[in-house]
Amino acid sequence: MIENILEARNLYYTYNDGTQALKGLTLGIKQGKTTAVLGGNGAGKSTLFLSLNGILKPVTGEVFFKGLPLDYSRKGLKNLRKSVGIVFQDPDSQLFSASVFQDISFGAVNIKLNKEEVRKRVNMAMEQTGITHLKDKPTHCLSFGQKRRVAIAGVLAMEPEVLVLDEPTAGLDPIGVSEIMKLLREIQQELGLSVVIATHDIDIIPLYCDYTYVMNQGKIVLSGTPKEVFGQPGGLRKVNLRLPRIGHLIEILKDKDGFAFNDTANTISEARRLLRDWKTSQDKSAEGVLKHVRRN
Amino acid sequence: MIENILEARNLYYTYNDGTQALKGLTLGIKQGKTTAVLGGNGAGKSTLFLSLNGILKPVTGEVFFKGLPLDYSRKGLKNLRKSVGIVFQDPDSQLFSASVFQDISFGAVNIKLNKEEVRKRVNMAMEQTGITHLKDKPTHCLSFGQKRRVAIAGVLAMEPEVLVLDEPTAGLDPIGVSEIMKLLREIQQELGLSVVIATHDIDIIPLYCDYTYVMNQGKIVLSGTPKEVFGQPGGLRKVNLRLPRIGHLIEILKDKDGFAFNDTANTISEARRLLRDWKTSQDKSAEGVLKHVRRN
Amino acid sequence: MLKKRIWILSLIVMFTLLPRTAFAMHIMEGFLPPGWCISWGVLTIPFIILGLFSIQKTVNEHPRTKMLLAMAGAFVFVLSALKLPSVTGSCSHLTGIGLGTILFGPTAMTVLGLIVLLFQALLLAHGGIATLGANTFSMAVVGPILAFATYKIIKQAKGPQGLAVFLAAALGDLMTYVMTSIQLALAFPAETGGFMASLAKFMGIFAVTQIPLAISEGILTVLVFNAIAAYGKDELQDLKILSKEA
Amino acid sequence: MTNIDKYAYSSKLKHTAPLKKLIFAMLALAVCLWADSVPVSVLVLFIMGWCTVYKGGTPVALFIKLMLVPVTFLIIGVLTIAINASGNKDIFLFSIAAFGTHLGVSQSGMQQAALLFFKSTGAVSCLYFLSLSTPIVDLLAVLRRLKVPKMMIELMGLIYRLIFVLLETADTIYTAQSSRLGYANLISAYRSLAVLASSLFIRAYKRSDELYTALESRGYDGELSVLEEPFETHWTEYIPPVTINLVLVFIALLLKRYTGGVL
Repeated sequence: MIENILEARNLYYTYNDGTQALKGLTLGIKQGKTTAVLGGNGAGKSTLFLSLNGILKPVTGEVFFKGLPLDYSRKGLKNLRKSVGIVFQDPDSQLFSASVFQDISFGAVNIKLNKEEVRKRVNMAMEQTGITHLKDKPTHCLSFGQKRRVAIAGVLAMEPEVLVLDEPTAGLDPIGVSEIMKLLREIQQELGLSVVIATHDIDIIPLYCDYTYVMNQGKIVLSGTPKEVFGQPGGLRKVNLRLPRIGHLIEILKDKDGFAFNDTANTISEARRLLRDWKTSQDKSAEGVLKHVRRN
Repeated sequence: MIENILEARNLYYTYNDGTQALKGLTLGIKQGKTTAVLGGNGAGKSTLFLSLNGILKPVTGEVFFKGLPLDYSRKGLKNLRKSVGIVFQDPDSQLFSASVFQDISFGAVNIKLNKEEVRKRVNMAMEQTGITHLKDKPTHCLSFGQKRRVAIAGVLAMEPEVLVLDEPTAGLDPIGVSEIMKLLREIQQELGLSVVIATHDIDIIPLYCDYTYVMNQGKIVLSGTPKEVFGQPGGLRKVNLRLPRIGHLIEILKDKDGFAFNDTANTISEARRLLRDWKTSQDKSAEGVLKHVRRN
Repeated sequence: MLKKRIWILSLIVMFTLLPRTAFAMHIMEGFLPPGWCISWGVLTIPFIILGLFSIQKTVNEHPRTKMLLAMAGAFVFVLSALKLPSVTGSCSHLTGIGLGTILFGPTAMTVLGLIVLLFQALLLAHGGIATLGANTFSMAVVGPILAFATYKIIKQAKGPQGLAVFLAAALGDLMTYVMTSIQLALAFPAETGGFMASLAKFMGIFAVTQIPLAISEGILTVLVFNAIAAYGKDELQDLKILSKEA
Repeated sequence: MTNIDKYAYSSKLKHTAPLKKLIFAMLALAVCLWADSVPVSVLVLFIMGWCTVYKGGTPVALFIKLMLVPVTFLIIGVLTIAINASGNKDIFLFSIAAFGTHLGVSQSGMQQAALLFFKSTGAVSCLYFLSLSTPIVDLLAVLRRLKVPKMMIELMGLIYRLIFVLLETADTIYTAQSSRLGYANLISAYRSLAVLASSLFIRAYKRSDELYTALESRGYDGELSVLEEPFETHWTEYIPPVTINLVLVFIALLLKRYTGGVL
């Protein structure tokens, strides 16, 4: 098994208008995991994604898929795009057909599968994303969250190995966010997909991601598990990002208010454990004092 | 002084396609405060806003501005729109001119001010929103966040009394969000404006808003200060919303982990105070125990 | 030997350049003598004035149509900037005349066409300012009128919608190039054979690329129109406000 | 697609009165067309090139690249005019036999083609000078002063702004389609393009509706009136552009007189 299914080595990319979007970016996407790419607006996340899928070709540097450098020939790109699917931020610019079914089939039809196979895959993708009941609806009648699911289904129908999502939670309300993130988690585990998520929604990362890259001005500036990355608040602030709110609270309590935690926490459940443990130890030491006093 | 500068009483609105967007909505916007209207996607927030500005006329029910029912005549609307300015969610559908300066001047020119006054106001609005340096740039070269500021400036130049913003933080990264919210807070305090914000970004409400309405399916289902509203987690969950993450943590600690807080907290600083106080009381009680033991 | 080489060379030049001529079919800046620039400009003005009056009237009745027309203009511009895939792998462009005319009506298209042509000259260097009158006449007056007439006649004869759209777009496209060839031939009559010989030359050369292009444009316009009709019914209904006037 | 527009905003000549630039470029264009002379055309090309590159700060490479944009039309057009058919092969400088007649280039055809080539090149440089130094918004202000109908100017202003909004949408859709292999073969490509155009149309329609609503909420009552920043100019500033063109006219007249119109 190859550990990194996708790798970018030292990518540089400059747009026609002179904007340098990538400046020596290197990262690896672990097979079968969920990787987050965290960065502010304009950090270059979208450019990176378009490079992973061969839509943009880096000026220097190389992208490797399963250990092999990308083949930018017509055929090579066709194979790559079958395996690396991108779900874009704005579902409206991704859904174009009259009906949900038709839209989801778009990619599958383009890889010249026979009708039976296309139908099978589309039905499966609709099931996986929980939108089977929307099958015959016109796409413009859907809610925002439903549109995003249709967009995801359209990529899943191509049966990719890597699923790349640009800001999958943007524009969704809180319930929508957790639903879509749980859905991605499920799909990832069920199909053994590798998932890459670009986001600036810091609070979701500790909940749903295995590995995190922090991107700034076209480069990776921090990387590691969410715990490792959020253990470096200084580094995050330097690139205009912040800790998850829970992480921030725990940090302040520890540093300024004399709570002697022996760990950090970024999710509600982690923080809860930390505070509970701390409370227990306090209670114990109080008991200890009591016992000590009594004994004497 | 009138307490509620804007009031909506029992509004009903149905779109041509039969969608009932407002179903008996009643709310009051407090003069000189920041009011949040919290609701999931499709709750009817945008319809409400368009009714406050007289763009949509409710089928039944009435809107009051400064205690008087809206006058839907041409002149009445003109006066209303001078006083109640809306900033839409997508700046690209609000900015019509390629020149930043000209776009901002539009509203001010419409209320028939003389050139000098218009220029003064445009310059002031640009300063207030921190975009003076963008004056000579074409609109299409601006970033998303900059466009949103231009849209805000265009409304400020009309010197409204109420500033209504639809999802002002949508699409912005964490720094962008706090910048725009601080900006709004500043403007609100400096100019004594009444600000209304529609949002589904729950975590910003306890930080920046004075009063909150929770909207669901065309109606107000909860209202009060952020503290009061977030004190009713059950009611929020019923309408597919959640507590701010910090609020959620504190709630769990209190209800399940036996932290005997005597209050709730929704922001980092509130939570910090709560935990600090709690710690002190614990220490004190431990000391109390000690003292008690020693005395005996 | 030399002759043969010239023959081959010119063939190579033709076949490398021709597939890219769709955009270049706007007569470039400075190509027409001043007299012709002025004449075509003068000939175009009445149509523009007519178009402006018609637009003004519609806008007075339905204020929303001003924004709609502006969107239509931008849409036609963007449409004409899209690359049209072709068999040879090279790219050409749509004119959007047929689609624009069917959707927005010929009078609106005249004014929108003028604006689009001006922006193409200023932003993309396709066409020119001195040749704006001539280009407007062929692309925004003759093309739309023919496209509209074709569309209406076939509709009136109860012909199929698809055929009406196809022919309107294909003929609108083709007529534009015929008109451009006429304009060039009038300005540059051949030494021997005069206008007719020159026209034969220009039409002959552009026919090579324009006939397949007109067919592509026709097919694509049918596809686009069907897609719009499938899920833009309300929009199409509203647009009748614009196109009924013509 | 090369979009010239963004360079205008970074030009050093951006803050020069647009009317002055317009007069300069249009006069030169008129002189170039009227003079019908190779030296005058070349002179115009150099003056405009110099003003754009040296005065405006546009990169030379960009200017040259842009000059090559209309070259396809130029070559085809010029060749078509130069090459004639005749049964008599003696009138041609060189010719080949084809289609039962002779195709060739005569002395006068050659001259006409060369003249046209330079004239067009000179004229195009005038167009570039204008668009590389003057943002459209400024040009619209001039047109307003020149009493172009209001409806026309408002439409132009809106269309200009909306072009960029729609271009971005079209670009996003195109990228999304290519990532799902929408342009992998000719049939997909046609299908995708049709879908792109139709969804672009529907988006454009919705946007126009949103735009109207937004403008309405800002007090729109039928006119898109805005405050324009006036350019302070004194009439003396118009002397240099006019003088340069008068000199060009003079040179053209001299050439006509002393070379008998050959040049």
